Amino acid sequence: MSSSASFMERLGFRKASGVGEAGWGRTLFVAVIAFIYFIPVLFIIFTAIKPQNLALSVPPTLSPTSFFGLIPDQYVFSPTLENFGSVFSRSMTTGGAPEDTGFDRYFFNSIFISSVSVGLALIIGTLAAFGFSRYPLKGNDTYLFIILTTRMLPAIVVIIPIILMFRTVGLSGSYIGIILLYTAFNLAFTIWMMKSFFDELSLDVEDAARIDGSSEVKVFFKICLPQVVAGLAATFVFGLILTWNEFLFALLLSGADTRTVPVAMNQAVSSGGRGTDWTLLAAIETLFLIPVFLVTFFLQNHLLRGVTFGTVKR
Amino acid sequence: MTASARQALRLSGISKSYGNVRALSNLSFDVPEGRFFVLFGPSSVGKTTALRTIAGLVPTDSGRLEIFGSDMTTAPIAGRGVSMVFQSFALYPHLTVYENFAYPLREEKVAREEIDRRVKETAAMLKLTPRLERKPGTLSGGEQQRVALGRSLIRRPKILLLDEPLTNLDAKLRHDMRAELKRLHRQLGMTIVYATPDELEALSMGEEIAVMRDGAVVQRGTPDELYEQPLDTYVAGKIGSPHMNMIKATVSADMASFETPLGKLKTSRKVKTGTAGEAALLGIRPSDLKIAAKGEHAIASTIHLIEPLGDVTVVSVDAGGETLRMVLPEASATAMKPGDALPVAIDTTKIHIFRAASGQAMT
Amino acid sequence: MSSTTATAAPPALMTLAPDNWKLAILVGLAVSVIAAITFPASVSFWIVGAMAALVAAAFVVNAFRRKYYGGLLVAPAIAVLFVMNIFPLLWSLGLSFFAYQSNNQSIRFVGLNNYIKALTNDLAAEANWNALVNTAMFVVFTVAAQMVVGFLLALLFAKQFPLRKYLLILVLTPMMLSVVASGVFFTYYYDPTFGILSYIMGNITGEQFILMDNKLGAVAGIVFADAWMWSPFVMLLVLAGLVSVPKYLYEAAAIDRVSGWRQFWTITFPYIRGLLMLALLFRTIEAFKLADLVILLTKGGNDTMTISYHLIRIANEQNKTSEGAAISYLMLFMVIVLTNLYLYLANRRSHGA
Amino acid sequence: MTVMTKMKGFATAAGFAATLMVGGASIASAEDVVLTMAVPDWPPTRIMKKFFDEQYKPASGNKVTLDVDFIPWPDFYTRVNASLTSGEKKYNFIVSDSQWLGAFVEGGYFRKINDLLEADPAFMETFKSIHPNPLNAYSTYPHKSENYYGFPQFPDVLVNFARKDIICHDEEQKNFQAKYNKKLPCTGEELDAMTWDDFKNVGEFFQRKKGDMLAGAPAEDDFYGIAYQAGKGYDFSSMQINGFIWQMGGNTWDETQIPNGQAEGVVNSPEAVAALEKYLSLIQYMPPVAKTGTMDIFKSDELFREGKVAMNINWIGLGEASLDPNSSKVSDKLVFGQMPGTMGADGKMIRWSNIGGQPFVLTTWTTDAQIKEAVEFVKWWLSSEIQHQFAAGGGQSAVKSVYEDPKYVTYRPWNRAWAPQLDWQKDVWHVPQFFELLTQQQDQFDLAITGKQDAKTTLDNVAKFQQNLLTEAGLIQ
Amino acid sequence: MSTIEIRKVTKRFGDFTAVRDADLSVAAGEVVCLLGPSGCGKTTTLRMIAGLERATSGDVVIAGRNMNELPPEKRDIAMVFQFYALYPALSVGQNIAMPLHYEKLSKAEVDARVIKVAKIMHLTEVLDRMPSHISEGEKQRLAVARAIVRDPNCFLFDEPLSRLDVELRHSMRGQIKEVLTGLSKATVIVTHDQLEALTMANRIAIMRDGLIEQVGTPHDVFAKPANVFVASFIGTPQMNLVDADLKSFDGKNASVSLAGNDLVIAADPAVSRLKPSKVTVGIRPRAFTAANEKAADTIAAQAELIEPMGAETLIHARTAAGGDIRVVVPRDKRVKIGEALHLRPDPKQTHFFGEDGKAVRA
Repeated sequence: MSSSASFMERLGFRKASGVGEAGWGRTLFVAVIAFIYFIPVLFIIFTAIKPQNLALSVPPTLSPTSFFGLIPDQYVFSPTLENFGSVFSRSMTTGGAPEDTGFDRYFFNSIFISSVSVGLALIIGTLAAFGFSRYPLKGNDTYLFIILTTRMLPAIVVIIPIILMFRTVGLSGSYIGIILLYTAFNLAFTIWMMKSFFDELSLDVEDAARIDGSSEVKVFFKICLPQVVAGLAATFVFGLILTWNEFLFALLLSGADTRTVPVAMNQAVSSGGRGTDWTLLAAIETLFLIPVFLVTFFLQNHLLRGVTFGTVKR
Repeated sequence: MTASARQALRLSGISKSYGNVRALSNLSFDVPEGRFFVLFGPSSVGKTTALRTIAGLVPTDSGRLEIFGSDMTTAPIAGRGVSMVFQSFALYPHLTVYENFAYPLREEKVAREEIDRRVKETAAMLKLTPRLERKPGTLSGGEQQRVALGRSLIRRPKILLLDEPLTNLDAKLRHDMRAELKRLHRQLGMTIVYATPDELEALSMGEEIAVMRDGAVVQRGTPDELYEQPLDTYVAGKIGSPHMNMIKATVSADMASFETPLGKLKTSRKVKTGTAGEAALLGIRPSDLKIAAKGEHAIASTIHLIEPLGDVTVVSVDAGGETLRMVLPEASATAMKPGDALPVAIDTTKIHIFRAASGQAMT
Repeated sequence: MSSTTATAAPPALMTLAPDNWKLAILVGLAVSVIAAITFPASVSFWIVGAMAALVAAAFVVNAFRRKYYGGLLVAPAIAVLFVMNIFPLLWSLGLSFFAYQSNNQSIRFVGLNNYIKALTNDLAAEANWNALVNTAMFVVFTVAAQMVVGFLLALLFAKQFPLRKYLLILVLTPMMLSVVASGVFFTYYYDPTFGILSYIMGNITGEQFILMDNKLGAVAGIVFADAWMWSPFVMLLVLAGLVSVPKYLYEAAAIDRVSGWRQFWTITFPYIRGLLMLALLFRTIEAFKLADLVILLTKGGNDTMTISYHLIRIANEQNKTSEGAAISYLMLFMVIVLTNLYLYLANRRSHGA
Repeated sequence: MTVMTKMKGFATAAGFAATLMVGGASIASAEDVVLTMAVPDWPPTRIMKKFFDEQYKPASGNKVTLDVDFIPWPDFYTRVNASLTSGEKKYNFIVSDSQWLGAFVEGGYFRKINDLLEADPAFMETFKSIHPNPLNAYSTYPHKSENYYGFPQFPDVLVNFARKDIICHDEEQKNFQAKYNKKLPCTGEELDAMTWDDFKNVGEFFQRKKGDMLAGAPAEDDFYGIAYQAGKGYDFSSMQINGFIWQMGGNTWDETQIPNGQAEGVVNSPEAVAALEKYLSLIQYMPPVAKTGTMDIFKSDELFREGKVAMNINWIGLGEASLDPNSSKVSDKLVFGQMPGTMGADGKMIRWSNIGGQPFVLTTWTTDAQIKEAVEFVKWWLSSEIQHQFAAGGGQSAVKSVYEDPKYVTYRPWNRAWAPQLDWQKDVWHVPQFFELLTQQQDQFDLAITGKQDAKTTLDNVAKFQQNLLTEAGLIQ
Repeated sequence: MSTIEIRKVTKRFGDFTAVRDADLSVAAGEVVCLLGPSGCGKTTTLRMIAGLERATSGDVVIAGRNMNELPPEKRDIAMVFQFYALYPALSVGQNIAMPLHYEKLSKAEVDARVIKVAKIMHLTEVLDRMPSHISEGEKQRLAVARAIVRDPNCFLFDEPLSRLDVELRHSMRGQIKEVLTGLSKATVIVTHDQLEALTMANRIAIMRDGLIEQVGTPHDVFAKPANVFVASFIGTPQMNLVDADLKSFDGKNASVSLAGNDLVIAADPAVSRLKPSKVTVGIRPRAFTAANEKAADTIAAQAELIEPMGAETLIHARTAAGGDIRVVVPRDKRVKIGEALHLRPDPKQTHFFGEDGKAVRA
């Protein structure tokens, strides 16, 4: 395999196999704990389907159903889907007609910016990771470490020059600017993750492809990449979660047209004359959670396999 | 094996170092077209590097590589007409068996129907037809090995390189595959360069064997030549199982008899290059030791260890302070016990004589 | 790693060839200097950029012709990182030696004054130091809480059991929430009048419960929210380590009659140590940057000001750009020292017995 | 997939991406004038946008579009500051908090409007008919000079929100009378007449535990008499404390006195210390969240709307939500009065308060064509008709003819307290150092509010800091 | 008395029966090999003895105690795992010491035991290295060392040599055998390599598909295979197993039609039980002598493939019926490809198997 002990290896990663089995007893036990852990999220979701005037009721209303009388009536509210409608269209003035809130655009922006930038970071980072893995330089780890340090500073520090730079170049408020920024933001992590995946692959398989007549480009795309799908998925999920919820860059560098949901979400927080609109905020968050939840759920198998495979040395 | 065959492969003076480690040291050999050629030697002797050099996976430091007469020393991998089976099989783990087979053909832009035909034909030949849609990870070791073989054969390479292809199989399969490979070679007639550390594989399959040591060939020849005329103790020790018994000896004045701990041994030939009193090593193959028949000149010995190997039993005996291994048929060893006395006879016509100092054969 | 073909000789210095990067650098430098002198910044910026692109292109062509695939593969990433990270970092490093306020575009060289002010000015230095101490406290508490909770959660999920997949995603969800939303909801959970926490505590003790009215409570509230959100991250990594422990090691330990405690330290822990360290590294870096939850929950009140929020106020609200840059470079210096120390320790431990 | 189809796919994707990226930046032509406006997202700005879309017909015949960027309040300043300092030159109009004037005028972002006013006497007349207190606060830099920069967008003052179902309840009236020998205020006029001591009495009187009798029924939850802002964020305590200081004879650093005005000795004068002590002494009667330093204007409003408080001092701008039964449990039980005052030695009430609300300003890169249309728009906006409509829709007007119109008090229940309050408005600093002054002061006030230090130390710290900073900046000699 | 005894042990995983009614006893000082192809249940059997799997039914008795309900740590056994199961975070010395912690010995005692065992297994030089930094052979020896540092009831080895290369395997076979002889404990070794089993075991239990097919000494299983499977599994090259028609048997000579030849061959009297029927005739490759011409007791075949094996040569010969017969001849006997051979099987080494595959023997 690779000749020099990698950074990961020095951290002590080793080979994987075997998971124990447990029965329904464990399921029950874990379910209780997972549920407790999930309660704050569940509360947000329930708030999203609460009537607005119950959002701050004391005692708090906890459930949309009494579960066959299990929960006392005072804690039960009758669910409504109105709040979700309000996310996209509601009256913005006293007694005014409902108007478009622009949230469809913000959702599109979030999805577009996150997926493009995470995808771009994945492409660029994967190439770089392959480069670092297969064409080792002296002091490889040092380069990786420098790449890592770019993540260490509070965002606000790089933001000052980036704002100045964007202003000079005219990228303020454009998709290109924010996407490039997020790409860079995700790059360090991507390179780190993907390099450890490539380090794991058998070099013989690549050589076999070369002997079978593949060019270097084909070896990469047809042989190496398909083998690290789990890693790509895991990296994508991590990157997505971080980018999806990123707030500060989005606030400072996106314009009205490129605004993402986390920024626009503040509409519901002290929305002028209305204080915090709890049900609206909950509805936005619930909707906003769905895409990343689904992506994570469907890539979950890859996620765990990816994390294991990628960071554990043979 | 025609004498006039073209040279499929010629390596002249190839050297290769990885940092301070010298993998190949002035390696030269040639392989006639159609030959089953074995590179034999223990691990890390440079076999794999030699194969990878031929394939073009490893650039050489110096030397020249010719394939069918043209200089391929720095040619790209793709055009060499060489394919290779790796020790690890190196199957494409993300592709089905079918796609593994089809891969080299797709790279050659073979038409779809032709690919299909050849994949099926190859699968049938290797008895893999029911496995075509499976991923390599779900196959047994033997099946994986056959897939690796099939993938190398399917594009009908002029030269096939096999890097310890049987090492990862279990014992029984290894035996069966030897004959299979030999049949395939005869059937397809391509040039094969086969690297192995297993002398049984080398002897049984190789039409010609090059014994390697420290990145260079120390002796090459047919299995018989190597078995019968090892050039030095290294080759003598590697070829033949169990290993040749080596007995310290001194050359006598008649140049044909030797003083040994077992007594004076007279060989059937005279050594021409030695001097009287020179220290020598006498190599006696375990199979050339027999239980002495009545009346035959025998060496008294005591049984030290009995290793039944099924058909045969290896019996180690102590004689004159030396331990000698001998191979006996299973039936004749069943009654033996360690500690028993055993009269041993040596077939003196088959004694190999080496210089103790250099290990070179004495002629 | 095959490059058996002979590489072409590099072109002579004055040859006009697309792979002559030496010439490209010369030309680029000359043109850039001239442009910087003759044109206004907004124009010369683009000219300098074009020159940089020219040099980069020459490097790429050179790499391609001579098959330096490694360089080619890494180039885009380096380019993006350079433009978006390293260049801004250098820029702000430069700024830290000037007196510059972004809302008032006057600029004046002041040397190390910003650093001196950050370290010695009796008002500024005290605030910085205070924020730094608080940040250190949050780093210790949040990371410790995340590690412990994440570790325990991972232990729960280490074995395969029915419905594991579905329960796991429940635990992962907090990480997916937007900090804005979850932070705001935590203000609700902690609210003494409306919040659930005070409701429950009030019912238990019969007395009014106000979590956030003292430093301990405020810190606990922030640490809890942060740990709740990010423990799943630690869990995921630890879990990956746990499932990677070969089962046969535990079997061997059973045969060798090794006690549970010793099993953990000699088998389990070494396997997850690497991932634990990785989690620790990433979470420490993030904890150093803690600002959003503080802003949402306390606005820095009850002595919970962190260095990151402090920087936001200085550099953004007060537009004291260069002063903020100086403070952040002091901080970066510390983070790098700490990380190196950490890496050194991590390596030493994995190499030693 | 062949190479060609791949290439096509890529080209399509790239084209799509490029369209998206370029889209959004549209360029105004001669006929089409686009005025881009950065505003906080709340009803007063939403109403303005609505009126514009529905009613505005430019006299020039050009097609004028008002492109409004509604930015959520919590991030409004951060976002506007980033836009301005990044030089993206995106907005023509910005709804700015009055205190930001100094920072952005000095930076060259806000356009002086004297020339526009002088070019149009009718416009000047309207402008001058704005009440001088809001005019000075919203438009002048340096403060109270003749340099004008902004137009009032939404003028705001603090008023007293009260629950008449509680305070007018017979039982409570009787008990209050018995306890304090004073009538518990019930009507708007009675509220107007309250002093801070009366306010304190209400706070003390109405502090009830869950289950205690409240207005004839057992309280469902803990109940409190009074609330006002005491939060660490933004200006969420200064705006209240300044009122106390001014009312009780103290002062803040006075920027109109530059360069002779001092901070030391003024900011921490004994009067100011006493005022702060007064302010702090009332906090114990407020809902417990006040002790955490997070009782901002939204929290006290929320508590009031949820029926946890009898009286709340808050901005009129937040009033609409109290009237909306969807967001308010007390929408039908409201009565409003002026903010409590301090009884002067002469027996007259002193009511100084810190003005709220926002002006909108023009940015310096706005083109002549845009300015022409912008002026037309502002004239339309300040026209009596639109100001009336705005007030009727939930806004406020500082234009004299409008707020003096008898109709005006009918628009909203708090409008009765509006005009008299205007006379008592002052503003904090407009200097570029505003944010430094504010954050340090808020930090110090927070320490006092959460009980970490006393009023004297607090104001001493504030004064020392201000003295240092302003001296360094050359504003104090 | 046997140290290890398993009685009617069955293991089922869901519908799949891994081990069926296995009976085996191992006496103190005896080495028994469980031999069989992969997936035959041999490892499962071993793991049931160790307590790593629970038997579905049946009894596991070790040192006279029924161990069915006891976990591995209570069974006092030592085991060498196929992948060695070295503790990667511990040095070689610490690995060896690991099983001793339970015994609460003093540090000096532990060190003494570790050094003693390290000497036996030639590990003294590498005691301070980490397992990842020692050679494959050293790893294997370390695994054994860790097992023999204790004084357990018995030793269990799971494929101990499968990861070593040819040469190492040869030498380790001898070493392990020597060490085991010195220990005199009941030992069970699982292997798929018959050579390992034949050289190391006192007795061999051959398993297939969860069933123990035959238990016997190396000589027994080689010379008297109980059935076709055992016959084919033991011996290299593999025994020729040729389908034949048993035409008649006169109590001494059997007349069979075999691979296109009619053959008269001396057979075990028990063959009479078979009557005329389909049989399988098993002949070891070394049991042929070459005749010069066709005879009543020769099989005609044509040399098809020749594999020199050093001292001997393996010939794959094709019979008239198209079957393949393996013949081993001494190297001096030169055979050319295509040469016609007349092979005379040695009746003493010819086995008859009935239609059920069972050997027919008196």
